[in-house]
Amino acid sequence: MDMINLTIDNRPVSVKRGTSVLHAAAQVGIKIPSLCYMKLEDLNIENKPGGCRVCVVEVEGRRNLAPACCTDVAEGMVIQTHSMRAIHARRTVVELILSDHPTDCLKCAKAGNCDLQSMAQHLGIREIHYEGEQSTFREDTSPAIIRELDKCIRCRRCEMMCNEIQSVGALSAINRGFNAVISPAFEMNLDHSVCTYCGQCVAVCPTGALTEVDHTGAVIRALSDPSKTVIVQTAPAVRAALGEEFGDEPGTLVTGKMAAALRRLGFNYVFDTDFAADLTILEEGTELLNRLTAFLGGDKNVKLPMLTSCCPAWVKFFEHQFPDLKDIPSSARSPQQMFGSIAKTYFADKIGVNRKDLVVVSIMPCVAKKYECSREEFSVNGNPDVDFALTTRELAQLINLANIDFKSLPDEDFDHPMGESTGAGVIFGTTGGVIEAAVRTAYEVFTGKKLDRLDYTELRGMEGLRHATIDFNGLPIHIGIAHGLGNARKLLEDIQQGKSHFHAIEIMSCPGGCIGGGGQPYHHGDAEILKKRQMALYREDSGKPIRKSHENPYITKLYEEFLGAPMSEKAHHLLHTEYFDRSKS
Amino acid sequence: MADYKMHLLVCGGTGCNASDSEQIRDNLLTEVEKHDLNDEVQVVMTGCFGFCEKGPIVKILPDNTFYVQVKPEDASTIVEEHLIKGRKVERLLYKDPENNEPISDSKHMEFYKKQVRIALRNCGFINPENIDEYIARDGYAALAKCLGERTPQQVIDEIKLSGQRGRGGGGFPTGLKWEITSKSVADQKYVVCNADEGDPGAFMDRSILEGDPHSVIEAMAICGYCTGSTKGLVYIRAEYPLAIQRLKTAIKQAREYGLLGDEIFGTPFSFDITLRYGAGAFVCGEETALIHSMEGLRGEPTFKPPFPSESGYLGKPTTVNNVETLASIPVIINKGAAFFNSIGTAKSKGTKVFALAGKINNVGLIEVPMGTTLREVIFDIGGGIKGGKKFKAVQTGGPSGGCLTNSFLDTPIDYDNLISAGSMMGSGGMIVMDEDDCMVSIAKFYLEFTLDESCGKCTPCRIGNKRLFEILDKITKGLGTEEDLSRLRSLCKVIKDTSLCGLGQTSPNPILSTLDNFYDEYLAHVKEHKCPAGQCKSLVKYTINHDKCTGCTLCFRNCPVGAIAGEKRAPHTIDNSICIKCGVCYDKCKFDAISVS
Amino acid sequence: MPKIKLSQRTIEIVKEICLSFENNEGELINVLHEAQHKLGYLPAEVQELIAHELNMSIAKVYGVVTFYSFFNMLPQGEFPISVCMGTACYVRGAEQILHEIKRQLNIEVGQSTPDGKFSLNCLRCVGACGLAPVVMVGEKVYGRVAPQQIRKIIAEYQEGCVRPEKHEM
Amino acid sequence: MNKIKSLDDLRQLREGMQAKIKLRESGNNSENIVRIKVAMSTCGIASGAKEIMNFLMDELEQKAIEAVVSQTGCMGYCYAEPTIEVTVPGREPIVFGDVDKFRAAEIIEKYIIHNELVDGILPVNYRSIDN
Repeated sequence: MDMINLTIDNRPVSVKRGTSVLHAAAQVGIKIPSLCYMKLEDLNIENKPGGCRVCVVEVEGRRNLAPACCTDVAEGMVIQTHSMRAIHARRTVVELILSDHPTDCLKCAKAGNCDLQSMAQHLGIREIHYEGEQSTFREDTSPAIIRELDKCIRCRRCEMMCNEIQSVGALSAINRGFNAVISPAFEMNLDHSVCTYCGQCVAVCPTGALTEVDHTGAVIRALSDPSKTVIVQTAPAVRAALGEEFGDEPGTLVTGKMAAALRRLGFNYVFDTDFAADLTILEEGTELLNRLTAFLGGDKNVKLPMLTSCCPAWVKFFEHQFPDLKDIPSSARSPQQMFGSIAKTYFADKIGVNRKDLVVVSIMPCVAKKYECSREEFSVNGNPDVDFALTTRELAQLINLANIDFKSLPDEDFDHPMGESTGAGVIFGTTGGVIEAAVRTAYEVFTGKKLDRLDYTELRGMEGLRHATIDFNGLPIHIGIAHGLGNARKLLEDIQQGKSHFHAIEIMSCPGGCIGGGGQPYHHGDAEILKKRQMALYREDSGKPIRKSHENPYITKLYEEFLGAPMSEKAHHLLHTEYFDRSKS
Repeated sequence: MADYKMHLLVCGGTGCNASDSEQIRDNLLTEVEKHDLNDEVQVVMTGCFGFCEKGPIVKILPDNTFYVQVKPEDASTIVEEHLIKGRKVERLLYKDPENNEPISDSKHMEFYKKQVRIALRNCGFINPENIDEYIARDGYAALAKCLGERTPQQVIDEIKLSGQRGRGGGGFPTGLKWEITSKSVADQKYVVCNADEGDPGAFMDRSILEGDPHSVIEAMAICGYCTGSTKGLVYIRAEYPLAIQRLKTAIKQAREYGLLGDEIFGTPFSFDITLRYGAGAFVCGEETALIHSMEGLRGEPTFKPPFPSESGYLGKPTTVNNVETLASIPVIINKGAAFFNSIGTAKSKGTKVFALAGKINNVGLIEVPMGTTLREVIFDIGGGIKGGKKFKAVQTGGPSGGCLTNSFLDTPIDYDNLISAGSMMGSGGMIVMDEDDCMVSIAKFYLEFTLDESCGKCTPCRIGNKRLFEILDKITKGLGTEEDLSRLRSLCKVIKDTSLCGLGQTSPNPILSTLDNFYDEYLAHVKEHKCPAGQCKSLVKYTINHDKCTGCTLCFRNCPVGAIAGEKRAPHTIDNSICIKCGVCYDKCKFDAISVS
Repeated sequence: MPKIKLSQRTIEIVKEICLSFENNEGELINVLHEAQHKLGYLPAEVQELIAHELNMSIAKVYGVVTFYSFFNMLPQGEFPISVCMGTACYVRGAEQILHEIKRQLNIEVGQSTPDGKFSLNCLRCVGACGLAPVVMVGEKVYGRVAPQQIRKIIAEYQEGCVRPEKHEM
Repeated sequence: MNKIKSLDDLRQLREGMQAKIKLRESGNNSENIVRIKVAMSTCGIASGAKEIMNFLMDELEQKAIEAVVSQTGCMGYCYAEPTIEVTVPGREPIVFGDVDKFRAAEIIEKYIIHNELVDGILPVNYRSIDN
């Protein structure tokens, strides 16, 4: 492994061949400013179009400045990263970007989190010398994502995520020259395109061009309306990231403080989506076992492998791109929708409130959940099971708005009966978590024996495509795991060609699973944050008294009092759904 | 059958101050009449000899006497001395500049023919759709020699020795480029002929492909042999239907003759060529953008290295060469590197084809050895400025080049001189401009072109060029300030310094070179709000000269916006606030009563 | 983008073209050239069909179509007029020619006349600089054009000499 | 069309072609052929080269003059398109510029038939590399 020796800012540097100047400088503590460059370390996601030209540096003997992000080191190179010529060029380039950028930072959703804003401050830009025409594009509001392309700086991150990582292909660069921008086909709205709202474009967009639809206003109105009973459910991945918005180290668990904050915001009942996650395991686990026993019993046209269905972006993905496989995934609804459906029937009767006066708000690490709760089939004559889905970021905004000092809050519990959850429910938030939770329950129900170990480490990790075989008392069960829709596509193509030997497959649209969702605090391209959030969920799981979904007392009570048994007629009506062929949208 | 014994050819080229030549011809005719030789001697007007500096010229056949700077009154001496007494008129003979000896027979005066045709050697000679005619002129002999007698490395060395450099504009040594690709290891390599020719005002690639497609095919095969590629691709503009059709015929014939396809000449070397079409994107002239376009993608360039020679089309090593670069490869092999190397200057060898156009008499395709001066190209071959106007500047290198003024006319043309003169070789478009051209609007024209053709991927080119254009637009509308000029220059420098590809790195050149050479013109626009050349519409003022205006109301009737007022047969006036400066009145007025200021 | 229903014939033509290039995504530009050559222009529906046949994202096809100036999504006039805006023609007055055509047909560059007879766009250098300024109507080249001649050239097509076969959609 | 399988195949084909042309150019063979090349490049055709070529063929046929009229590439005289090159046996080839129908008829009448020169001759202003 040959090393390259060079000098950066008069300091000797020795790095591996193939390292970029940007990384070589970083290794000796020199931070070269960059805008469009992004690299998620072990998710092998890298965006280096070399388009923004902010990271240009001076290389001795080269006629013009070189972009540090995509110029590899060469033996004996002499580089000045912060010479006056490089700084002047950088300032002019950012001035040029600002000259074609709206100046409404005051009301922009990304203010304070915008890479362009911090770059302009870092470079001390006080005046834009080159005013002129600004490119303007039609604003587009879809159920989950708002596109304000006037703010697009053409960094191509969203195009890369949508095509190379998610393989959805909803976005592409269009036009040429000054009006070149990233947009769906025929500049149509997102909801006319194949977009699955996975939100990965929102997660990586450096400016306010792509943001989630803001529902904080609607929630505030509901909370301030005395005639409404407002209840909230919080998704598993939120508790491992919310703290970052208040300065906590990534991966700090804030479950207790979160419940306390929600109570102070005025929610009548503070519940936990993990409760519905346990419910999902019961329903989905049973469905898996039914198919397995049928398969073992010789039924040839049973649909195997079974695929998880809790990620709405993944559901919309196969409805658009693999309509012929739409009866293979589990028919179970996602935890968010199961919660809503139970809340507006079982719980509403319990507290004697009409479903129209019961407002269900969900806190999600994801923007696709905003789309999911707006789907036709998840409402009863116009009244949706889940009224609003807020992202982790929006919840943090609400907490700041209400001037709650988050860090000094005491830890509080969730309310009952829909606040109680098991360790299996918590790990829903990470890739490999849903299937591990399902295995814990399915094993005991199928074999009738107690689990000797609870931690299935072979199902854990960050690689995009993983598989493992679990021994169900002599019967080998093959399990596949994919996160990132690009990886999911590979498994689906195997299924289409009948080459897939898996029994069950867990699929999550976002790299890392829900902890890397489009609604989470911005990771600005640092993959370490995702790993720490994952560890936090596994920590909370191992700390829980009950760690298997079917041992959740409130779930058993729910079945006794209301649902009867998993996959019962009533459970089917309230907790299951069907899918639609959207390939001709 | 030849009843005329003698022919007197009088150069009638518009360059040779045409009025004199007609006068000379008439005098010669009357003299021939006077000595009743008119059934033995014929006087004929010809086109331009390409030696206008020494015009008007009279050439006498069959003894090939070449008289220069002939005046109408010399006609009688020529007839009496030369035709009747058979003695040549010494003082009119051309004096060889070295030894000042008069040259009587123009056969030895090869040197006044400034052009040397290598890339264009077959154009206008062979029928491009008949492979036999190409073979008759040593076609495919070079390929045969390479396959039969030489190793790839020997051929590469020959090309390196010849000093051939890329004719697309970059000037990268061709031999070196082939060598790098030959050294890259891959299961499949490609040879690409770049026939995108996006430069406006450049059409030499088209003429070569239309006139002599086989020389390009043969050169691509040779390149394939040297670099170890078995597949050739021609990336050609969709705007050249005839060149595409001729290329297809030539490829088909070459395949029928076994000169393309498997085991050429019975050797293990196989090579075939397919076409890829451009679709109207100037940026696709850049190597990496071209490769993306061939892969069916948007023609957006990517950073280099990696250079296409290491990883290009479909990620495989690819050699990209311009049409003109390839066309002279067979000659280098057939006549040897030394022959090619003997032509041109120290660092720029061989010849360059120029598309001479603009305000010039002999618009045309010329091929001159490197080192020829601009003066020879414009005033000799080009026949001087059209309509006898004054030369102002010549623009080389298209939207990436700059303009050269009088003081550069004697600069020998080669890659490095042009760059140090603030322009560049480019693909060879050479647009001549005269006193009526406003250099600010020329710079604006090129910026508008770059604006339309920028791919929009990188900030300096996408937004920077737009701002440059807006500043220039302000200046041509008389709204510019002096501070704009300094801002223009500094933004140009940053764009050149930071753009991702050649298009952005060179788009400011037209501005910088017009700023350097015509700063006073910029000042006139900015300070006095006047356009010296009268081109910038909003700065032009049309006024009616009252003593010349007869009140014929022609201008009044034709003015599209009704800006002209006046009674019949009384002098009219133009209201400049309404006038849109379309110039219709100026063209229509028969009494030249309307002046432009 | 008004929705138009593609005739079965058009669908066949497009499928044939894609097949002739083995439905290979890398041949997109050749497919688009052939489709525009046969159908006259590339409406959204044709692009959707091509994306489906080549098994690639529609947004990518649209991205390519809008990148290259040669492809157009609106039907061309029966007699497409193109003015060469290369440097040689510009220096010899192409701008006045363009201005005159705009005035005569009162349409902007890129538009077609209401009756669909003429469309106007600019070309980047047709390569006939000897005949500058050059105007093309369809495949026919007019050289050394003067503004005064524009009326005559348009009139020539106004009475509608031979009508090229109409591309039905 | 036999495939060229080796180097000498190529050499033979070339010699054969060159002999045929020399024969024609030396003019001493029986059928005394006039060769006319018409510059058929894009700008040539745009200036009417196709019509001129057809006109020449018809005229020469009418006047029963043995001639071969073939197309060729651009000769570089854009300002004088359409351009044609006429090679009368035993004479140097001569290039004529601005050849419209009227001038083409004049060339046939005066130059080919009566060996008189005609206005508009374009002198060769370049050196070729054959010699």
